[in-house]
Amino acid sequence: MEYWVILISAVFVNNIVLSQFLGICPFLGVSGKVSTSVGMSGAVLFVMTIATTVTYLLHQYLLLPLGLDYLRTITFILVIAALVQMVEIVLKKVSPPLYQALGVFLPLITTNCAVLGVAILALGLVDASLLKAVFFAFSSSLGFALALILFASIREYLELANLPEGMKGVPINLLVAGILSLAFLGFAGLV
Amino acid sequence: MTVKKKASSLFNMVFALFAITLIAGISLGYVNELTLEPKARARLERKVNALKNVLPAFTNSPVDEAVRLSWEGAPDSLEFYPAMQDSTLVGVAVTGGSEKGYNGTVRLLVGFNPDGSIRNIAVLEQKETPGLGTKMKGEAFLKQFREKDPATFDLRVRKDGGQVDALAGATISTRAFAEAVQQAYEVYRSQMEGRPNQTRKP
Amino acid sequence: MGHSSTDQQVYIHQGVVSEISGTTIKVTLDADVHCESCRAKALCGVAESGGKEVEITAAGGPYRLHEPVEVILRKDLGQQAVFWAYLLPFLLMLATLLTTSLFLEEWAAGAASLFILIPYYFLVSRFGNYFKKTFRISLLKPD
Amino acid sequence: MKQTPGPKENFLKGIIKENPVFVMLLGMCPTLGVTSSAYNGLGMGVATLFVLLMSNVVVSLIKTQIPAKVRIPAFIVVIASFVTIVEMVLEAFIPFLYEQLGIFIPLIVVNCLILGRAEAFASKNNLPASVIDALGMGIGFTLALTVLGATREVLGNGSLFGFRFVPEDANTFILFILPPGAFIALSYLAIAFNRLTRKVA
Amino acid sequence: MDSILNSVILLTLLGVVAGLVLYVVSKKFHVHENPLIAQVEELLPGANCAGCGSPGCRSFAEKLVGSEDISDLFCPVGGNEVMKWVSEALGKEVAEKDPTVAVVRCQGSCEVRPKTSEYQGPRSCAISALIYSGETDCQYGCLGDGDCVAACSFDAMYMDEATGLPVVITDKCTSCGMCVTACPRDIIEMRPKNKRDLKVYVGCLNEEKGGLAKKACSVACIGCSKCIDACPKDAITIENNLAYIDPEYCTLCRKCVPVCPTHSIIETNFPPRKVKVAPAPDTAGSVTVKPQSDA
Amino acid sequence: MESQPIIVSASPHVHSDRTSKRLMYDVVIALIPAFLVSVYVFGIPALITTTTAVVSCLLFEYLIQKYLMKTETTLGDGSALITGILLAFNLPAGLPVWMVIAGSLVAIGIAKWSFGGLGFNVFNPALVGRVFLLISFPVQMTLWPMAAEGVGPNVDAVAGATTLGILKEGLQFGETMSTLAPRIPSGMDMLLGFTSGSLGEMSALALLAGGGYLLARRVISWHIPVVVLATMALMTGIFWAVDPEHYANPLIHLLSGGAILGAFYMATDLVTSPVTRKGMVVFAIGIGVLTVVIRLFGSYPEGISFAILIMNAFVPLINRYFKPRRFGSRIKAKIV
Amino acid sequence: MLKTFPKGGIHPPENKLTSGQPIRRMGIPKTVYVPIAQHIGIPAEIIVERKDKVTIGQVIARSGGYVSSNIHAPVAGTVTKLDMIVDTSGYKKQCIVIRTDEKDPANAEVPEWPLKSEITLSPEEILQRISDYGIVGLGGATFPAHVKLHIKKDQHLDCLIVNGVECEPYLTADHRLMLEKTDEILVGIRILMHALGVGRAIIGIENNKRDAIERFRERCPKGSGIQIAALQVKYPQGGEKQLVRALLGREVPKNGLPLDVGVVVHNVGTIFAIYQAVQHNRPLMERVVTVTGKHLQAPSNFWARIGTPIADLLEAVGGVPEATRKIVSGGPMMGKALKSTDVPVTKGTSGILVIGEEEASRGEPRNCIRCGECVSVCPMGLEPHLLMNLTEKGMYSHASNEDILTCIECGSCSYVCPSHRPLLDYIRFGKSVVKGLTPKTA
Ligand SMILES: Cc1cc2nc3c(=O)[nH]c(=O)nc-3n(C[C@H](O)[C@H](O)[C@H](O)COP(=O)(O)O)c2cc1C
Ligand SMILES: Cc1cc2nc3c(=O)[nH]c(=O)nc-3n(C[C@H](O)[C@H](O)[C@H](O)COP(=O)(O)O)c2cc1C
Ligand SMILES: Cc1cc2nc3c(=O)[nH]c(=O)nc-3n(C[C@H](O)[C@H](O)[C@H](O)COP(=O)(O)O)c2cc1C
Ligand SMILES: Cc1cc2nc3c(=O)[nH]c(=O)nc-3n(C[C@H](O)[C@H](O)[C@H](O)CO)c2cc1C
Ligand code: SF4
Ligand code: SF4
Ligand code: SF4
Ligand code: SF4
Ligand code: FES
Repeated sequence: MEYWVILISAVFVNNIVLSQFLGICPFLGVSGKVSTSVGMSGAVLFVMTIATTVTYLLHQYLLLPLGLDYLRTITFILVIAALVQMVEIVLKKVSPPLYQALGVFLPLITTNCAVLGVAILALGLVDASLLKAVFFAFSSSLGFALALILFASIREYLELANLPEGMKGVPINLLVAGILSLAFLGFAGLV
Repeated sequence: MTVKKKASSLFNMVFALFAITLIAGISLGYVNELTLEPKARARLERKVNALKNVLPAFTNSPVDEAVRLSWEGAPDSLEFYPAMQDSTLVGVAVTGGSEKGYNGTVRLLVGFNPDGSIRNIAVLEQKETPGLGTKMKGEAFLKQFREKDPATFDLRVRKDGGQVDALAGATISTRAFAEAVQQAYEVYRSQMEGRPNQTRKP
Repeated sequence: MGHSSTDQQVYIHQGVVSEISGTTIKVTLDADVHCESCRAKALCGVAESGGKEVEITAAGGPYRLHEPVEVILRKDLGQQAVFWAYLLPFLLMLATLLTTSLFLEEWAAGAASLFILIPYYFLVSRFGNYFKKTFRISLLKPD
Repeated sequence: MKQTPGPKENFLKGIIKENPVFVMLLGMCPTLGVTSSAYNGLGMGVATLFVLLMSNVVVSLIKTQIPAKVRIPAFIVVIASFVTIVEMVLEAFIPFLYEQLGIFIPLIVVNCLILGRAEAFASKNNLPASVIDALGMGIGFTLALTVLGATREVLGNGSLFGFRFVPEDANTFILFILPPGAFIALSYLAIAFNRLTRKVA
Repeated sequence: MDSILNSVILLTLLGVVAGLVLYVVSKKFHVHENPLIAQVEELLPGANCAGCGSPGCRSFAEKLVGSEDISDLFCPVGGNEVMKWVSEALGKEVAEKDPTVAVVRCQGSCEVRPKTSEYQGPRSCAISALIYSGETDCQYGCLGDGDCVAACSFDAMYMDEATGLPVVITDKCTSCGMCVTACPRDIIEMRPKNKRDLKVYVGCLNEEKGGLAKKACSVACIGCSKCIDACPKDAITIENNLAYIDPEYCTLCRKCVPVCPTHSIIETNFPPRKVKVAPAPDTAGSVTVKPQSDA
Repeated sequence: MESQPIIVSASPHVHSDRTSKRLMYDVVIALIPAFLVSVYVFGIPALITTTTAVVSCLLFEYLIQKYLMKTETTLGDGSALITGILLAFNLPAGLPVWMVIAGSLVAIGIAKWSFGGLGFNVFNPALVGRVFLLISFPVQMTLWPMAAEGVGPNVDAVAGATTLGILKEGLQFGETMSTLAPRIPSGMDMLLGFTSGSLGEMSALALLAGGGYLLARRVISWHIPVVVLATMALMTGIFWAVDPEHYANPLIHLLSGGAILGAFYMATDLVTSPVTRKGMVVFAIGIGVLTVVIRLFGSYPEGISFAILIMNAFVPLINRYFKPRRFGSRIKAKIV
Repeated sequence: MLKTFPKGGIHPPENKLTSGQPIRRMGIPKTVYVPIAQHIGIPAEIIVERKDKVTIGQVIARSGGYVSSNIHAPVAGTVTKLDMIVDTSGYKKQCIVIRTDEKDPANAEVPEWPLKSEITLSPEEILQRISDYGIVGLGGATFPAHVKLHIKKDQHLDCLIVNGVECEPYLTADHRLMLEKTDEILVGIRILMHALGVGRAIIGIENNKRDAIERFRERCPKGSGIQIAALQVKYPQGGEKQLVRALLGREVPKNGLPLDVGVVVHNVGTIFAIYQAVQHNRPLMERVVTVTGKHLQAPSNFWARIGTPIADLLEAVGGVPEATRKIVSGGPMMGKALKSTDVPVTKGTSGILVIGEEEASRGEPRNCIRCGECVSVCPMGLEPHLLMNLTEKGMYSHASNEDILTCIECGSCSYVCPSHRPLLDYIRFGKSVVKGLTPKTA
């Protein structure tokens, strides 16, 4: 698979949120402000990349040779959980002011199923390599960012709408996601 | 509501985790041992089922005797599965593919009778539009290929001058399908040329 | 809720004073306002470290323990922090991976790209003063 | 002021008042991702129910032995183990479902529902209560997924649990078995559920 | 067997490493969440009405826990009962407040107060008050666009379509005071709510001299001071041609009510009088109301 | 003066005579020529489809307002009428009636009223309805009917596939523009409407006439339609210049499919397009680029519906970043 | 191409019915009602009592602070009452009621004062005179002129702009004044230039008043530093920020004043009042008022004493017609609708507009269709539809971020909105909340 195919596919055609259904919780839950979602996208970009790098190596050079690929799920989740915490510790250690600024700005960097999902999906790429896996993680987080930022802006906008009582909150968010996903079907066949 | 917990000393923590992972490791390893065989069987079955679908009854293990070959114009390797009944070749299953489906790849497994006519076709992979292109899996469509010899049956859509009846509204998928069959047929021909007598030593 | 300032250029977060020692006070930040409405907040996030804290050298008025306060940060600083904390290391990793994979084995290249973060964070810690000056957070008592 | 709920309430709350899908919105990814048919929804629901039940049992049994600070990683290990077991069993014995659910089986690990119940309930309650809680929540989850799957399958494919009740060449709303249909169907089902439960209450 | 061993080794290794990492995390990220806050929040009614002055129940809980002296903090919705719980939970003194209820101090229905102009624009008291004194000639009375009703989050008010005035449903009113803030005319007052919800108050705010006031509205207080004379407890004062009954001194004897020449004094929920003096218009203050969707 | 009290209201006390209702009916008027052409070309089926869409849209609007929203009904404002007409214009003439009704339900119920009705919807209702149908019923939605007997000089060209369909299919299977040329209708036919396609997109000329009317009445500004078409022309022009054998020329692209219908009537929907001129230009460039990308490289022969829907989603962002410049925000005091 | 401001603006029908009507003098009213809050800022303090005899031009209420202004008796007579009376704000306010002494010769109609073009006072004396004689801006805002003319040391001023734009439909008071008092205004400008020490003045006049432009061009002495600029007809060109932008290309910063770009803007009426005060010792006691409306028998321009009941003016044009549905003090775009005709003329009353049924009723508001018309006409570059929405939803801090406070309340947005949204009503309310003047609930 070529790199541009991976990119177009992960961002538009098979957007991880809108068509793969990964990371729906933060998508629906934390995307109320555009500036926050931009920041959050940056964080997800890093977390996904580093997580995919580590898990890919772990899988390729430890699990597979040892015949332990059935431990994929449990090892991945442990590694990702610990990794995210490590990043936080390191940040806090090396630069408290930076860490604090992030704390004010970004409510949370969730390790959600998107990170685990992307790590697992990256293993299944056609003629996978580390570089491709990382590039896939990068593209996926771009897709996540696109969906998140679009969605945040629409939600800000809908705050001013006279939504019907029952539609408020989750239903309208799901509906917007649905129509967005419908529109993204137009990208079918680009890759 | 308050439950007495162990204190969070370093030792306690590490020990608790050690114990839990130990148990987890043992049990997972054990379950893996238990399911190793069924898993392999299930994987094999999926292939064999497809093969059974397109081939007559056989006694050998076509999967083990499969030939993989690379083919011009095919991105992945193609597979060639001979089916034998008591060392008589009773049929051959060949994979064939086309990139020209409505949404990309269409991959088929085509079963040939020893005389070169098509016995049956199974769809291995396709991403066509549900309700349109996906109808290629339907009996109504597949029926037209049975017992047709590609040597005489023009594997092109009628619109393009061939003999294949296109799916309604899915000419493109049909073309890709036909192309895949054609490819499988060519692989079949090329492989069979190397086997002049249609039998094989046991 | 989130905003109460008239200046769009700042980011405001609610929190509670959780520790006071001399002139530095610690504020535990409330979960994001949007999480607030989410019923699953308590259950969310596998590796969430719970409440976040910021430490502020306080100016202006005595603060009491558990007092609700507003923490204020300039918005562009937030984006800047994301850049230093996540984007730059990401780019660094990517660059290292790309260059080293030209002449190293895959696993080595991967490891290199991970290890590059060590000197990076070391550098960041060296520049502590710069960050300290840049990322100034202020406190406000909501009335 | 507040009385402790009995086992019946405990069980029912998972199905109605705190339905993990329609009310709590937990585990949205599998909810949306696998429900293109009632069968898949049911399968995913049962798999989740199993993991939830088992991990609630284990967590409630070992709760006193776990220091507070390694609670989460310990729970993760427990949950991930059961997920792996489910994964292996499905692959071995129900390969069709295994293929359909795909990546969402390992993702059961991060389904907030499971960790949430372990953390919020099982780690504080005794075994029977935890079992009931898990059953309630799990069944609530399963029901919701099945209903969503059924809705999508009926609208999108004109069938229910694979039984097609419209003629072969009838037109159905294919959209509902595609990704957008998942969002849209869940959106309106959530409204319907909330209306219904409010009316009942 | 090999596989089991491998898996055990790998997993335990990972487990221990993760355990160590998380141990360090827990050391570094110790959270000082005071459990009291959550506990107090549980006690509060959770209406998030802001009647206490804090934006929501949670921040009120934080305030309660954080402040040393909480005697001037009060949750009007929960009332004394909740404050008592809070007091028990925190071991701090709380103030006890007599329950109050909102009353509408204007009786200027369409019949008694003729419209002299027609307002066109958004139906909001605050907005029309920015433009002029209102559709009638009384610039003190109710504007009738229902900002108070909109502000009430307990459905305790509605607009009476016949009179064009808001009505408080006393049983539902939690005394949160949002309507008082919403009204640009200060029409609404919080008055004590006794057991049977008996009230006596002046239903007018018109500060103009008698004649002018009366011209604008036939039930306006004209400041004639007859009620002062009738009141045995000196509970009534007149300022700017307007009488006010101080609830602290008023004993609800109702002597002032019949003497008012314009019927501007309102009594509610009293048993019928033996001698029927011209009945006060049963507009505002009545509690027997037909439930009605608000305007 | 005695009889009626004097009116008091805030300034201003005068009002321009443009009303939103009139804007809407101007759009309806502008669509009449195209409608007449389609009735001429397709006959009764066009009439049935359009009537069904309009009636069902109005009906759903009425029912939803009356029974679900429980508000006053505002059928007269013309917006549901336009949605109905434009939905029909995006469907093949003679689509089964129940599908048309389903599309109307999606347009009015899901895309419009779930968001709170006129003015609050983020996505173009008619297009949501159309795309919903396209995805759900691809066969019927791409079954282009033949023209009525004896219509036009070139009956052959009216049968079967659309121009874009012919292009997509042909080029994908190794044909070139020169071998395809005989099957592509002439520019004149496309202008007049003797090709095949959705009900309302037939005649470029009729659509342009209506568009001109809208521009003249200042219902729409030129920014969106002109920039959409210019972007499309530029992009297809580049590809065509590089490889004329594998890419159709810009004229074919502009005159075929829904380019003009989309650019003039759907991308300009006031509710779902940006408010500032700058924003409109960005929005329109986005539509042009996406349309061409989908047409040339995607699965679908025509991409403008998707392009508009995707750009609809960008409108809040565009409105946020392309605000009018505040007076006095950039101080350029030049005191002598 | 004539000069104008670049962004936004509208062109409502001009309806200048009275531009050919010379300014009439109507008799001295029998009673005048002089409110003490006639200007922006602190109301003046009453210094007379009931039964006091007052002479014409006597100070009857003294400036109540720095941003305030003296108020003079517009007639000679007796104070009969200190009363509350409804003024243009729609509320009752303090006012001084004076019964005219018909016998007092001072009350006789003012003779035409001969032009006095020689400037004898020093700048300080001029400014003192302006302050003492109760001069406030007559362009609408009634901002005390001495405050505006007080230039601090560190402020640089290089141009006086005279606002003869009169962009409001219907109104012709400034137009007539410019035609009839051309020379006086030119002297007034010179007085101000002298007082402020600036060498340059520009009179901005919209091109629909060709005659006034010609007249000024004829009379304006060469080399006086006074320029006459014809402007394209566009509302709200009379707004000072727009006018400064149109004439000088300078943009007054967001929360700034014209002075920040070296300019002071005054209305022609103010200039004439200054001329009268400085050259003829006449405090501000009367002003030009256009009484107009399509249903009126004889729409006219008047010299009206401050305190004259509007009813008197309406009487003078043939009474209030049957069809009247709305009476506006000021022009149709920015004027205030009155509840009754008992309201007196004040320093800020530039016109009385009587509107019939066809224009008086507002259309039923409908949902915003985001057509962006309001955005494109807003001369301040605001997004009125957004501001209204934010106010409606109570998101005041957001509205403040969207610069709600910079709205000049010109009403262009409400004028054009095809959905009849009461945009300005909400924006005005939002502004008052943001400024902290109104409780935060709508
Ligand atoms: C939403 C949609 C989905 C489509 N899916 C397919 C498909 O799966 N397979 C296919 O061959 N063509 C598909 N098409 C292409 C058209 O149906 C195309 O016109 C058709 O292939 C050629 O028409 P015919 O088969 O009737 O000759 C699709 C078109 C649309 C609009
Ligand atoms: C508090 C305040 C101070 C002002 N100070 C000055 C000033 O120093 N110089 C000046 O030229 N105008 C000053 N102004 C007047 C304004 O520039 C402006 O002329 C007045 O508000 C009326 O303008 P408008 O009629 O365009 O609304 C001031 C206004 C206010 C409200
Ligand atoms: C929308 C708007 C329109 C205005 N139109 C005029 C006008 O036509 N003529 C005028 O003299 N002042 C007009 N003004 C007032 C001017 O902004 C400014 O206050 C005045 O010219 C200052 O002069 P003054 O202090 O002498 O009144 C307008 C103000 C606004 C906000
Ligand atoms: C210029 C113009 C274009 C319009 N285009 C559409 C359209 O493409 N689709 C639609 O459903 N409604 C359209 N409408 C009608 C109306 O704006 C639409 O129903 C709203 O989006 C519903 O909130 C249009 C209206 C105008 C004035
Ligand atoms: S009536 Fe007033 S005080 Fe009572 S609950 Fe409603 S808003 Fe609160
Ligand atoms: S009481 Fe006050 S807020 Fe309520 S309707 Fe009357 S004026 Fe409005
Ligand atoms: S009233 Fe305010 S918002 Fe409206 S156009 Fe004028 S300046 Fe802009
Ligand atoms: S002019 Fe009216 S309809 Fe148009 S955007 Fe502004 S408020 Fe909305
Ligand atoms: S289930 Fe929560 S993010 Fe996927």
